[in-house]
Amino acid sequence: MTSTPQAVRRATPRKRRPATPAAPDPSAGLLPEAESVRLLNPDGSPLPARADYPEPPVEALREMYRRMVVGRRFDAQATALTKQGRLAVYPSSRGQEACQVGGVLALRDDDWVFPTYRESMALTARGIDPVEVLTLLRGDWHCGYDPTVVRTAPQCTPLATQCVHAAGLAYGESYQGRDTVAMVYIGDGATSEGDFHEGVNFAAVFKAPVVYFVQNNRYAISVPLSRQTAAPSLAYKGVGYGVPSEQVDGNDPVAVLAVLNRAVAHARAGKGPFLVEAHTYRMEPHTNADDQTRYRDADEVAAWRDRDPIARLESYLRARDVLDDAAVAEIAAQAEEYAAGLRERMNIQPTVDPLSLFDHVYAQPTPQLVEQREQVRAELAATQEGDA
Amino acid sequence: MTSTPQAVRRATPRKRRPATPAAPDPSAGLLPEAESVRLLNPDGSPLPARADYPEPPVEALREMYRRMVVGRRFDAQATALTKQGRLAVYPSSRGQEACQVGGVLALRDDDWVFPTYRESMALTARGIDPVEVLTLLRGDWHCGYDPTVVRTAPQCTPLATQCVHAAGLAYGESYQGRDTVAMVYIGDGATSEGDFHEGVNFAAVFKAPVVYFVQNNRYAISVPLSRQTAAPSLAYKGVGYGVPSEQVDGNDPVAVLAVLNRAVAHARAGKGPFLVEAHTYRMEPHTNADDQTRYRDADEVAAWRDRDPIARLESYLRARDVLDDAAVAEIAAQAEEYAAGLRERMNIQPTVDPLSLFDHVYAQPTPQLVEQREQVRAELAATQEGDA
Amino acid sequence: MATMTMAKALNAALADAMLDDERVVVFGEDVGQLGGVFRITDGLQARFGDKRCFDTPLAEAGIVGFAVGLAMSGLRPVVEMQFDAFAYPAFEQIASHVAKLRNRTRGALSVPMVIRVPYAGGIGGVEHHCDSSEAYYAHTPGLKVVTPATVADAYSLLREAIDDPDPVVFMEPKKLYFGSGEAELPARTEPFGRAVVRRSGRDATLIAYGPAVPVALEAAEAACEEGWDLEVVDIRTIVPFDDVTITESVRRTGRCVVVQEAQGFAGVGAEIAARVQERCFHALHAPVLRVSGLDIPYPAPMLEHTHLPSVDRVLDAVARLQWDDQPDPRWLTEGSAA
Amino acid sequence: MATMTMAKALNAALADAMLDDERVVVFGEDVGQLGGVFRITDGLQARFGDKRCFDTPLAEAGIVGFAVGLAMSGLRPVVEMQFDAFAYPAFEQIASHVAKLRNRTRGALSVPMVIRVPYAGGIGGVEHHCDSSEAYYAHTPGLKVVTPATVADAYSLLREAIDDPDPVVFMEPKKLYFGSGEAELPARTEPFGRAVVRRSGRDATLIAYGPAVPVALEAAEAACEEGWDLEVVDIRTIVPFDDVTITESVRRTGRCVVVQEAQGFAGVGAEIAARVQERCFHALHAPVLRVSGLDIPYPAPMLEHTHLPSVDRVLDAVARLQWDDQPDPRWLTEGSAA
Ligand SMILES: Cc1ncc(C[n+]2csc(CCOP(=O)(O)OP(=O)(O)O)c2C)c(N)n1
Ligand SMILES: Cc1ncc(C[n+]2csc(CCOP(=O)(O)OP(=O)(O)O)c2C)c(N)n1
Ligand SMILES: [Mg+2]
Ligand SMILES: [Mg+2]
Repeated sequence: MTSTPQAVRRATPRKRRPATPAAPDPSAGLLPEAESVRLLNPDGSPLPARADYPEPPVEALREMYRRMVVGRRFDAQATALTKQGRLAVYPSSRGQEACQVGGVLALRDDDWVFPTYRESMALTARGIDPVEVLTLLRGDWHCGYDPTVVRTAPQCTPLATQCVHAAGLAYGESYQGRDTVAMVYIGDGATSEGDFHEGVNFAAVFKAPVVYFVQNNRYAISVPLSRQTAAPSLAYKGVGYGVPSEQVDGNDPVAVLAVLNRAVAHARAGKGPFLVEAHTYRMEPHTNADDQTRYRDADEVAAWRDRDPIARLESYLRARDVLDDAAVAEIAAQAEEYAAGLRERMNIQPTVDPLSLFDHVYAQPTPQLVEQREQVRAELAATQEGDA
Repeated sequence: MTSTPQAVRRATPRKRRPATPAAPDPSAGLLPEAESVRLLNPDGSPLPARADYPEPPVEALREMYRRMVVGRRFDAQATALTKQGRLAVYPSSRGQEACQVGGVLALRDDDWVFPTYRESMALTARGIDPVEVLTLLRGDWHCGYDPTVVRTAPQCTPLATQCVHAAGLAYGESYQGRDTVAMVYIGDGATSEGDFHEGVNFAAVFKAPVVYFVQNNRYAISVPLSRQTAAPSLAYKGVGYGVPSEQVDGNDPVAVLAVLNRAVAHARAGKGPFLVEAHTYRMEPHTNADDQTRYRDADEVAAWRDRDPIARLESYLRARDVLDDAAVAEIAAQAEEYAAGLRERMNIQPTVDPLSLFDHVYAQPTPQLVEQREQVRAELAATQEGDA
Repeated sequence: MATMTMAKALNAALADAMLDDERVVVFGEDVGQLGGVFRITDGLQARFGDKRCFDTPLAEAGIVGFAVGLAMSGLRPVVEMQFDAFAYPAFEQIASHVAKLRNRTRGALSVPMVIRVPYAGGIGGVEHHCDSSEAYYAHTPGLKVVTPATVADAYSLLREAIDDPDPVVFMEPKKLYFGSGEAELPARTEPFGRAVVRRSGRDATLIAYGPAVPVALEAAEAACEEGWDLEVVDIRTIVPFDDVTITESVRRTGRCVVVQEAQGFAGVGAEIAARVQERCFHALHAPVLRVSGLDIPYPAPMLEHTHLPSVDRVLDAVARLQWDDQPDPRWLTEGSAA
Repeated sequence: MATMTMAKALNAALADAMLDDERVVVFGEDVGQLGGVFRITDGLQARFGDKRCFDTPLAEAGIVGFAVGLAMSGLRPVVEMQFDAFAYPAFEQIASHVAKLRNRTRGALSVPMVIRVPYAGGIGGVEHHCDSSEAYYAHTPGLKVVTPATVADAYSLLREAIDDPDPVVFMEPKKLYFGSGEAELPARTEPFGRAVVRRSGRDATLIAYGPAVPVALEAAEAACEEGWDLEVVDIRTIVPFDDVTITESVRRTGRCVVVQEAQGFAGVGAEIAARVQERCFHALHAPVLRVSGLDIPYPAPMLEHTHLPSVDRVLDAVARLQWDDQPDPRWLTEGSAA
């Protein structure tokens, strides 16, 4: 206990004490860079290379380009299908191609993807049958593909809920000795949900190999980012979970893939989750049913047209002589073919069996479901008789 | 579009580009200090004063001491009441007196407190009738005080849920032109809940004047902090919401009050919420019903005894000549009197009216409740007849 | 009388409430500039400013919990959950706080608010967008649960909900949003706690609410052909419940079918059937039957018609009401006393 | 036969399941070193290591969602919600994911798991610690809902729940945890979907589940004095539901009272009453009556006995079952046919 006369010591309040010895910064390695990582200028010209985010091999970039072009064509086709009444609804990801494709290119086939409703392009880029991808939006069932085969969770509409599933899946995989990584696609709006918080936190505490990949396209339907957060940017949420985080120019395909590659490597190495925020923009309305004129200016949309990720990568790859007119044309043709195949297959009305409604509620239907099934069967039989 | 030959440029990958010009740090002013703010050493001797956290007036510290002493005595009495069967259960906050009392001392009477089940001491320190505070734990009703009169929400057992209520209350108050501040008490464990995330985020987006005050006592019942978070510390969560944050030695009463004063001033000035994490320790089991030997060593508990907040403040105030033996004795006597009064009043079995169960479900009971009330009334009458 | 959609009537109710009561604030996801995905809040922000009608972060527990705080401060929040299943993240706030705060504090602290939930299906929506969730709320003491089936009720019940001293879960049948009906605004229909006979009949009573009411009415029309004169009762407010109107009707008709869109098991229709047989036992010529959605997760659009209670299914149930006063052979056993 | 508590039987079931099936992992709040606040997981971490039994961050949606992911990876999660009302933050995960994943993916992806919920009151717990929440789950297709009332059932049903290919909400009546009963472990009782007659009787059937079963049994004993020989049926698994046992019993006795602890409105008891009258109408001498908790938030400890269905309240209901074959005058009207 000291008996120094306090009045004296306090007379001249000192300034913030010098940090001696300088405490190590506990947030080191967790905070994102103050500005988005970028490896290409908007015009496609390269920026200086970075040791921490090495540029992906050029073959990967060329493949990325190809899938982005096919993806955009797919996306346009899907929107067209809504107009023809072949799809109930479609949320376009036009403008977000670098993210859509980058996310799946960073993964191995045996990794898992946790997509939202907006990731149709990502899933087709992953190689899932586009008709199966569109099942949800066509309305013949909820999920068209077999998640266990394509290692992709059903497209999630309840926002942010997949953040927690991915933490569990990734932990469960590593628990069983597999080095699977889980990639969660999530929007800016959904980061406000409690499940985002709980998911990232669980992943961090259990060192689950998850990459949380926020496509910050600045809107949640009509609600702008400023109504989601007052944070410097969403990537600043990572430090609060002890999760290293980065922000990247989401319309710079090279940077997106470079950052995601590092994030995936980090997760696969057993270092736990990684949070990536990609700054991007959706060029279309929220879905075909949305009226974007109510909440954003045409000017704003137009400005983003100049930052088109496909043009950007194309010009870079042309400059690096891995793309030329012929290759571009060949890829465009592939895209057309892809779209044509899709259009054709979607023209066939799917058959749905009302009695299948009872098949998957439980592994074995309950007696109550058996009873209800019998009732529906009788109704259908009566209707058919009536029709006959 | 550039046509620089890429192969050459890439030959010598450069290191991280120098940040020219240095981007302003977006996290400036939001991150906590790397180490807890502390103004007193554990032995009560003062550390250098700080301009950013000016020491509270000595009268305030003396009053703080008084309330901490009375609070600890109250707390011991409440624990004793569980042994006598007068309280169903009691979660002690012994060891956390600096936080319990500091939180309410930083507020005006017309500010609002959002407490958890652990804040009985804080509420009595705020001047709420201790019998009313203990109603919940005695079991005669859920909340014994009138929240609108004492500007204190009911003690919240569903963890973290009050974080959102406080955001709404504080926003509603400022919406109506009042400069009320809301102080949320929350534990370390509860910060893992989604409602913590949503609450702090709402407060930040709406610039609601809320102080989120985390008493990090290192355990959520038996679960240690390492199972709640991998973050450097909980205060690092603030930056992800754009909320300035600080960590403080929660057993240093002077620092706790200084930091909370600044946080409250920040909120009251219309600058939005502030997050404070106080590192402290509960010296008792989670509640009287808990068996802490299952999850922590006696050694660990003992080590914290040396960091007792009351002894620390007492020795500081004695050194500053605002406390002497007589004053200490006088305060101890006040504490005894307080406890005796409580004990006496708690010895009277409260009367409970079964029919009051129907009075407050709705402003007017539904016909269904009227019917049920009548049935219960008839039952009671029959029983009385039977007894007579 | 003017013809308008239910959506328009709800919008008018919100606007009129905001006009009449300064304390009313409207918020949620996309309710501002966009006017809500169903346009129920259309124009409110433009008219009343972005303090009275505003968008929030995307977090339903946050929205409802924020409303709790606002109500504590003296405001009257009206919040929108974008779709039925997206209110589930707020379930804890609704069940443990909204429903209980008045009771918890012996009436000292009340949190009057309206939680608007566009619910049920029949609109070709994808999964999680078509749940009938009314039973979860109706089973939670402390909440009032209201669901209009007519345009005039939509207006009147929403106004009453906003004025009510207690929290109200206001369930809006999505498939009725853009159907038209007659109403003279400001419409004032029967108050909370009153069911309404939408069609009088002598032979049996159909009891329905929300999206099932038009189905019941259509079935009643179709039943004329079969020679049945059916009464249709619209519950309107599930909590508080109107035993009087229902009991009066069934005691008179002696037969009853309850129609709801939600999955049947442990739904509101079960409560209604249980109450009716408790109160009308000696008047009943046949068991109270139920027609409801199937006990399955809401199906994909192309299959939803199989799930939804149809006119045919209602008529089938009516046909099983033992018109010859002979027991339904399916339920007949040795033990049968009849 | 050994005498043991239900808590011990549940603990043994977990241990035996972990021993028999490597995939079983147990987690939640305080389930590790502490062994759970009710000690149901006592010793599991010590015995099986902290990978098989572990504490999580304090977040219920997180716990259940994490279990979804673990189940996707091939493990068999058994999670503990610390108290009934603290499962509400997980409601979205339970209703929209756990319940629906199998159906959503046409059976390709199943998430077998057990969500253990210590529920109901009678233990002097404070608010939010005594809710009877079974109806919320029972009304959600895709979930099985199970609640043991005996020690042997606690063991057997929990083992079956862990082995079940579907998610099971396993509701444990807190007030029965430390009551003792006879069981020979590994006990194997009737499978899911079978109700059990706990006491045979001729005059009326009491149908109960979980915490209400001992009340019903006690009432049946007490009823002997009044000359009533009551049958008591324990539902055991609310979903799937056993119509056969119940219908058989009520058709035989001709009278029925349903007893549940939960608030009555739109509860499971309503479903049971509705089903019984649908299926046994012509055997019934009186309406199916219900005895339940009041329609109020769970009361503070000193008042809970008023809320809880008591033996007296059950006997009162039995007394109203029109033993003289005269209608209960309260329900009698001009319209009565009897
Ligand atoms: C829990 C939940 N609440 C609300 C919705 C309705 N909803 C669908 S998309 C959307 C906006 C999502 O925005 P964001 O997360 O930014 O993703 P984006 O659509 O921009 O890709 C909303 C509110 C939902 N699907 N789930
Ligand atoms: C939503 C919810 N889940 C679980 C519980 C059960 N519970 C009561 S206290 C507690 C631990 C809380 O720890 P912390 O937040 O650190 O506060 P402390 O008790 O240490 O003050 C738990 C898990 C609860 N009350 N609410
Ligand atoms: Mg977005
Ligand atoms: Mg703690």
